[in-house]
Amino acid sequence: MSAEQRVRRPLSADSPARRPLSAGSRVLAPFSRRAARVLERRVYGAYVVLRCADPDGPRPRAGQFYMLAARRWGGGDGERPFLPRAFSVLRSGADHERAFLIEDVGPGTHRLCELQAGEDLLLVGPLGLGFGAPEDARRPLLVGGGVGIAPLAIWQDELGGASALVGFRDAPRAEGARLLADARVATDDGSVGHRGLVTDLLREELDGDAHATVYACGPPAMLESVRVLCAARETPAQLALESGMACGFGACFGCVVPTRRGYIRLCVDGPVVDAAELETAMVAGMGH
Amino acid sequence: MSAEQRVRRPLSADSPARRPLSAGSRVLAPFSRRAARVLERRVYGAYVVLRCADPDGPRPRAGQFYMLAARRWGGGDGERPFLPRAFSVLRSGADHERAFLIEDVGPGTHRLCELQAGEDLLLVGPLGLGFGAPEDARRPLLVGGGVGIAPLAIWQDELGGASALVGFRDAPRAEGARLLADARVATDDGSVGHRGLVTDLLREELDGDAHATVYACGPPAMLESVRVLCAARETPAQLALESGMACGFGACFGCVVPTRRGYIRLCVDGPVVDAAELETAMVAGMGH
Amino acid sequence: MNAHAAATPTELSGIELAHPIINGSGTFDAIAARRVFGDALIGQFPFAAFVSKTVTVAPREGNPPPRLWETPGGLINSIGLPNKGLRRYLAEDLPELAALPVPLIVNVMGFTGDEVVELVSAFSVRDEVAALELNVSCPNVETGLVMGADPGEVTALLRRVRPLTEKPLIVKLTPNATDVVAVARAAQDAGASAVSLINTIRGMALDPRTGHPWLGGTTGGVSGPAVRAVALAQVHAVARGVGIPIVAMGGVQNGRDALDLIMAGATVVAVGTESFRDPAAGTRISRELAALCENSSISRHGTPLNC
Amino acid sequence: MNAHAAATPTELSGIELAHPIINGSGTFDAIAARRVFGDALIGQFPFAAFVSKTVTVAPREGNPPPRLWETPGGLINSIGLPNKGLRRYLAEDLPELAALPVPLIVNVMGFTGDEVVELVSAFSVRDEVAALELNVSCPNVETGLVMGADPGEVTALLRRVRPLTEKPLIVKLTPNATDVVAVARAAQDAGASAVSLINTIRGMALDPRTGHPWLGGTTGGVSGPAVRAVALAQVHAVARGVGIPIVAMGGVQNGRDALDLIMAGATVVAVGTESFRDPAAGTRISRELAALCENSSISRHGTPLNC
Ligand SMILES: Cc1cc2nc3c(=O)[nH]c(=O)nc-3n(C[C@H](O)[C@H](O)[C@H](O)COP(=O)(O)OP(=O)(O)OC[C@H]3O[C@@H](n4cnc5c(N)ncnc54)[C@H](O)[C@@H]3O)c2cc1C
Ligand SMILES: Cc1cc2nc3c(=O)[nH]c(=O)nc-3n(C[C@H](O)[C@H](O)[C@H](O)COP(=O)(O)OP(=O)(O)OC[C@H]3O[C@@H](n4cnc5c(N)ncnc54)[C@H](O)[C@@H]3O)c2cc1C
Ligand SMILES: Cc1cc2nc3c(=O)[nH]c(=O)nc-3n(C[C@H](O)[C@H](O)[C@H](O)COP(=O)(O)O)c2cc1C
Ligand SMILES: Cc1cc2nc3c(=O)[nH]c(=O)nc-3n(C[C@H](O)[C@H](O)[C@H](O)COP(=O)(O)O)c2cc1C
Ligand code: FES
Ligand code: FES
Repeated sequence: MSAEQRVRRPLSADSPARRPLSAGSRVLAPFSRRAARVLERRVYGAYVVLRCADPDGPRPRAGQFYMLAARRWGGGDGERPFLPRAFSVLRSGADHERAFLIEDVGPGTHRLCELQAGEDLLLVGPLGLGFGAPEDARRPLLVGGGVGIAPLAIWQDELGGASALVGFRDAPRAEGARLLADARVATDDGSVGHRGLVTDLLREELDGDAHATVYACGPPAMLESVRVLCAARETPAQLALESGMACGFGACFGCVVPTRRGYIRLCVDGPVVDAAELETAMVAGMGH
Repeated sequence: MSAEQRVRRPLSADSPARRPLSAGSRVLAPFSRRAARVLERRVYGAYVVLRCADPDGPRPRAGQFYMLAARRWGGGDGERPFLPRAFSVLRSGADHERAFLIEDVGPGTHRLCELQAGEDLLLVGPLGLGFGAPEDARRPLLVGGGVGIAPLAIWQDELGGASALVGFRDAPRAEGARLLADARVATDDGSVGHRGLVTDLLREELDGDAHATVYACGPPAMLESVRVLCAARETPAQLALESGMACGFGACFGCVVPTRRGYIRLCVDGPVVDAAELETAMVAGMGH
Repeated sequence: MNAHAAATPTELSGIELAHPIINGSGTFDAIAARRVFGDALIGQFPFAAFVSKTVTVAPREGNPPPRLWETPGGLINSIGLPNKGLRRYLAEDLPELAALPVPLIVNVMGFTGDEVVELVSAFSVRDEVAALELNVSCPNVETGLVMGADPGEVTALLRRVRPLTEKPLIVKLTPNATDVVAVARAAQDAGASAVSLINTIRGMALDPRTGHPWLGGTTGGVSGPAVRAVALAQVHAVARGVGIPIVAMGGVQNGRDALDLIMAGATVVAVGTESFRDPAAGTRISRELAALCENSSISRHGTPLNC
Repeated sequence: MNAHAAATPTELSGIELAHPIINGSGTFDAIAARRVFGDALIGQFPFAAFVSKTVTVAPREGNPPPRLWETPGGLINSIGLPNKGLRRYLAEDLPELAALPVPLIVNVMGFTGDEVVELVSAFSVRDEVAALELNVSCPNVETGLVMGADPGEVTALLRRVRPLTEKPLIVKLTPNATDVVAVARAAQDAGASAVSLINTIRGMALDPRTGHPWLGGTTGGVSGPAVRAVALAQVHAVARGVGIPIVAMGGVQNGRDALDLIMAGATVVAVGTESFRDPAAGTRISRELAALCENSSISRHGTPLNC
């Protein structure tokens, strides 16, 4: 934790006199892109986990993300990728190790999934605002869908444990559940755990005891269900959203999502957003 | 030799009623780009030789070339390569094996030099007109510079032997001499063989006996010296030229070189050209 | 994706096409390709029509080399319209091209109105020719204006040549114009049967060793995937501005790219630079397009797609 | 290549710059970057001047998302000029930006002549501002013409605002014009201190799932390496048409690309999209440029290069 800096700043620059949109905080990123050696590439069903060494980077907060690329970026499907891609940190081990969970859904993730131990990840980060601690002694409840489990794994580590509900499309993806401790699993096709949506499990949990803070990450439709379920029960929820990003550090204004207070740049004012700030978690252009 | 077709055609299409610019002939190429598995990657000093299996392609003529690319083409230096690159066939073994000699001089050759056994070369060819047999019982004399030795190796094979004079910049490149039988070597720095130019050796040979047909391939300045030396002695010479190519099959009109009869498209009316057709072998935009 | 989906026959200004993929002018030489690939070229001809390289009245050598420069995802060419000129083209090439198994579209360019009249008149009477494409991206030697960038120039030109032929006249627009839609509308109003776009975008490269312009022609035109998004925007805008068919091109590499242009309003899609990477790219693209259309619920303005 | 070559100080219309690399408007937000990277941003500021994102009179939310689409070697953006508007920019951002270790160039855009007058007048009296850049790539709401594509519009605009300030006025040209040189010449003749180019090239993408326009703003602008060759051609042409300094940009990724633009006639080079890939790209590029200049025998018109 040596080189680590933790700062809490209001959104002074572009929203002075506003309370932040997220309870989370950020760790500053080194100012440049750096190479992080891949130490291990491991397959979890449909997902790849890359563990890498980042000796020059600080320890990130849970919920923060990195912009990742590889050498010989480009030249894939449709002559892409060109820009780096955003990935939540999955885990932050000792000795400046970071892990990322990647699903191959297009030319950028495809290239990253090809990387082998010994090759370099090019990274900028940690970026964005992470999760904030639960308030009022509420129990943390993690709800993840697909690759959305990534930020929940490191958050579960930091919290020293938390119940986790996770949903996947099918059995190969449900292998990802192994990345969380004691997760209850739902699959669309019923091949593993509950047959149906992870939000079925969430409803059950909240109906049992709504005194929780929900931390959720996953596809837009899932997050929207989480938002509605929590709003109905006045359960606070912190949602880690996704949107298309070119830069990840506020430079391009491309990653905006609508909130009750107007557009925010998700990369600097998110990706974790208080559910209460959103009218909807359905973000245009997201989800595959 | 099964699938092979040999045809001799005049340049009917664009130069009717003209004698061809080269004594050479062509073998038709299959009409599409195909994948050829790399069987072996071998390093000769500064050069890489890729041997590949081309079961669907005909046996090429010496002096013909192929347009080569790789999967994940692109994404190299300067966001290139994009177009395929031209390479003379170095050797054509039994069982539809072809070999290419590659020097890493830019993003395209760099990517090709990375290929390992088991990966695919994407190729179109054989293309262009190859070398023609020596006339008047003249002895064949091969003169190569750098990667220009490639078409001479297969020609030496086909001729069943021929004297070869080869020049290189330095010792690592002079390793390429091993690809020819009994070659006399010159290096710019004198580290191997004669210190100086391969054209010094050629002058010596021709001064001894000018009754030869010279086959030469190499950098423009070398070819120009060969042309001048041969012209002075009325020794016929067939020069395998280079020019920047986008397509290799006459589609783009980009590869023209000036001849005494105007511009020719080197990819369909060359790359082997009778030296007598040239005012100069210095082609704009060629050579590194 | 069904790689063997049946190609959908298409019609362009009365010309029947087996599928919607043709070549871009100057990016495929069927006569040279026949020398290289033999009769396989005829048996597996990759395009539903063949578009010739630009023919001019006088023979042209073209620009001095170097003529090519590779860019990120693209290519700059400064070829300079080499061709044997009208007379020899009629005598030598037309008979050979008539042997192709697809309709022939001849692309012509004149440096004056009189030259265009001569070209159109000459091809108008040749049965081998299914349609004419007018390349108007050159400067008018009389007015100095680039013909294809100025609606008034295009109107004046078409008024002269439209009455000279009953064959379809396709006007090939230049993308190097402030208002491409205005030019397309002028072409339509003066009787063009269709418009084609985009031609190459003006670009340049320097020799890294000298810092001087690399290309023999100083500047050249950019093509390939690098220009695809620009092509799509121009096709989309022109489709909303005119009612005549559109032949769309610019960076098409696969069936998805072709479908995008069709969704944006094209009737026919042309492939240029991608053929340099694979001579049979046209066949692959037409198959991919057919498979996408078969499996897709996408339709344009509620009507089934022409693909 | 000497990676530690000394950067060459440069001067742009009287503004001293430590080296010739600055940022393109709208591609770097120094205030947001400070939140992300902390004081390292100030200590290692990558540009020799900071150019603000376009400021308009009224606050703007910008276009609805999605705003980005990746293309081969490039990016289409349809950001829509979100900004807090003149009043809040003056009150909140200007003081923060004054803390940067480099000169500040404020980029402004008005939808009417009156708006441009208001913007120029307001910044003219602020000492924090070293120069103004006029973004004229919007349509004039009165005439409907895109201001920056029409020499007459540019002349009229500059005639009004040039007298209002003693600060350098840089006119940012749009590449979506038939004759960029004519517009640059009009800017020069009406008193522009410099011109900057290229802005993004109009482009478009369709949602592969629906076939409808992907971008919330329907069309957007292409930037990045894909446009580099086009930028070089326009800079080269403008440099031959005007005598005022040129701030050149478009796809610059490394020192070689920057040197090309300088060889073509630029005084200063701006980096945009490449900063998205590496926030410190400006520093790397200025070092690479210095090393190339030191080791190179290249000179422009026989005089040593400004790099
Ligand atoms: C903060 C954050 C954290 C994330 N964390 C993770 C994580 O931990 N693990 C993980 O696997 N993913 C994560 N993602 C998602 C990941 O960034 C995307 O899956 C990735 O960017 C996809 O890139 P690609 O090149 O593989 O696919 P793309 O081709 O970019 O496709 C992805 C989607 O983009 C759209 N698209 C298609 N073509 C284009 C185009 N040409 N240009 C732009 N968009 C296009 C489509 O909607 C498509 O479904 C995260 C995203 C964000 C914003
Ligand atoms: C018929 C023929 C046969 C050949 N046979 C062989 C062979 O057997 N072995 C072999 O090693 N080579 C051979 N070559 C040469 C080989 O094709 C080139 O070395 C190769 O194309 C270089 O590609 P690159 O991407 O590595 O380098 P590039 O970057 O393309 O550089 C090669 C040269 O192109 C120029 N250049 C630089 N940048 C660009 C750019 N952006 N666009 C276009 N040009 C640029 C420069 O002059 C540079 O020196 C042959 C060429 C021809 C025409
Ligand atoms: C090498 C080359 C030569 C071309 N020659 C011509 C020509 O002679 N006439 C013409 O109208 N267009 C010509 N074009 C333009 C193409 O027909 C096409 O409009 C353009 O290349 C865009 O398509 P693409 O990106 O698929 O190549 C040429 C393009 C290239 C690359
Ligand atoms: C996301 C994005 C936002 C931009 N916003 C502005 C802007 O607000 N004002 C402006 O004048 N130019 C704007 N530009 C244009 C850039 O300043 C620059 O002219 C262009 O991107 C070309 O440079 P590049 O290829 O290096 O990015 C923007 C470009 C991008 C990519
Ligand atoms: S990704 Fe560029 S501002 Fe957020
Ligand atoms: S390389 Fe295209 S015509 Fe020769």
